[in-house]
Amino acid sequence: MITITLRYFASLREQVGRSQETLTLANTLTVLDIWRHVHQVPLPENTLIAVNMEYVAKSHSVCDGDEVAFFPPVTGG
Amino acid sequence: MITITLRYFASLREQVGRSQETLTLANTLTVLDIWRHVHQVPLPENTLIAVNMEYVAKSHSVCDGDEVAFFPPVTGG
Amino acid sequence: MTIKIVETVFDPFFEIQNVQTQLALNGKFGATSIFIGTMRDFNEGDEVRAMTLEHYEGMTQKQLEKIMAIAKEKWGILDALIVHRVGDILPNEPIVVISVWSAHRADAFDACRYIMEELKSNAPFWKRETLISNQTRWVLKNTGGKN
Amino acid sequence: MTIKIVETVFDPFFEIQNVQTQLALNGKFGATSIFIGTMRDFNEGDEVRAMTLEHYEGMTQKQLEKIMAIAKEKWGILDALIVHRVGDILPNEPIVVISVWSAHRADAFDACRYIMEELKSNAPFWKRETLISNQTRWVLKNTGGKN
Repeated sequence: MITITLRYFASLREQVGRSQETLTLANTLTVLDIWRHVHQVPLPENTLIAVNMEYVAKSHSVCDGDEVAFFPPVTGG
Repeated sequence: MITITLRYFASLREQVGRSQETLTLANTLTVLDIWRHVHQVPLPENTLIAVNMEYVAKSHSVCDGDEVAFFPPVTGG
Repeated sequence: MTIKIVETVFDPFFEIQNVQTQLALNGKFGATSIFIGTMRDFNEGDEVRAMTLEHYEGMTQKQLEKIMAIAKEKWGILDALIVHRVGDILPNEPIVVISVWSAHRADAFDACRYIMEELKSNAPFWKRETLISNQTRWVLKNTGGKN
Repeated sequence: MTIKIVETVFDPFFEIQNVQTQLALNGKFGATSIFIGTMRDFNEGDEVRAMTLEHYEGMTQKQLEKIMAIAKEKWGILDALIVHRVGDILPNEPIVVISVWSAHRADAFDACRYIMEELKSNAPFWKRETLISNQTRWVLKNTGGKN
């Protein structure tokens, strides 16, 4: 069993309606498949994805204990 | 008759041994010829020349009342 | 190397001088290149009343440390500072300051700009503007900073 | 636009804030790019005890005004400041500060660097160093600042 934390930020957090949730999976999945598993709507184009606070590609597969974050393009500075 | 002021700065001032002098000419001359007229030694390579505080080429001819300055490469900032 | 995420108004010049008065730097740096980003009261043609800066705590620090480390590998940097504001911000308040100290000017200029562009592209901050009409909107995308 | 030639120690941060607190700029500038040149205690492999900065009074002002005017034509600048020291200078004292204010960062970055490079190439200042041995020497040439 793989347990991961999902986090959402900024406009994506507002669209999703929550900032954080926990997910338990039987097998590892890619971060894109995790989105599809949890959400009805397709992953918005331009969404950035981080695992354990490092940017990853959509094809990145998660490990037990990972923190997976989805967020829109960054606008700091 | 053309009367001009010559000025020297930094290391060139030290080489020339004075910072300023007045020169009276019968006819206009180029700034290079003015140097040759006044100094035994050739104009040091890299010398910058300004007339009335604007950079000029060696071939620039002076007018009555001009201030002609000779100086080495600038090293401010 | 100093990285600070702050939740209240800060004075960029105080922060810079604070680093600079470290004795180790005295007489060694010939060049300081500084960038300060300040909140404007207009954006995309609209008047802006206030802004909220959200960030991904932890990842922000991690990304900024990575940017600094790369800058340090690429250029001869003696020290560098990043301070970035989060939370509620008003026009004319500083959002970010970057300062880079080096012996020669090219290193400071290049590294400061590099850090700023990388921060804009990779550090997980998001701006939500409150317009003069009290309508709020997320800033969608940072504009390019390179020519 | 402000240009100052000063004969005594100055505080670059005070000078910058002095310009910035002008009410006209409030909320309008989003970017400030600053360069500070500071006297080092070493140059060309030698320890330096002091420096004297000579300049061509009048021409200095004229050249700096010209540089500022060109920068203002080339980029969207809200305001700019140049302060340059002349006379006797000690290590760790500021020699020059350039600050450029603009709405967007590319203009401030580009204009600040342009002004600095042009100042180095064209403003009639000359440095004479006093080494730790008390020997004096003229600095012969500014090093390049572009990559």
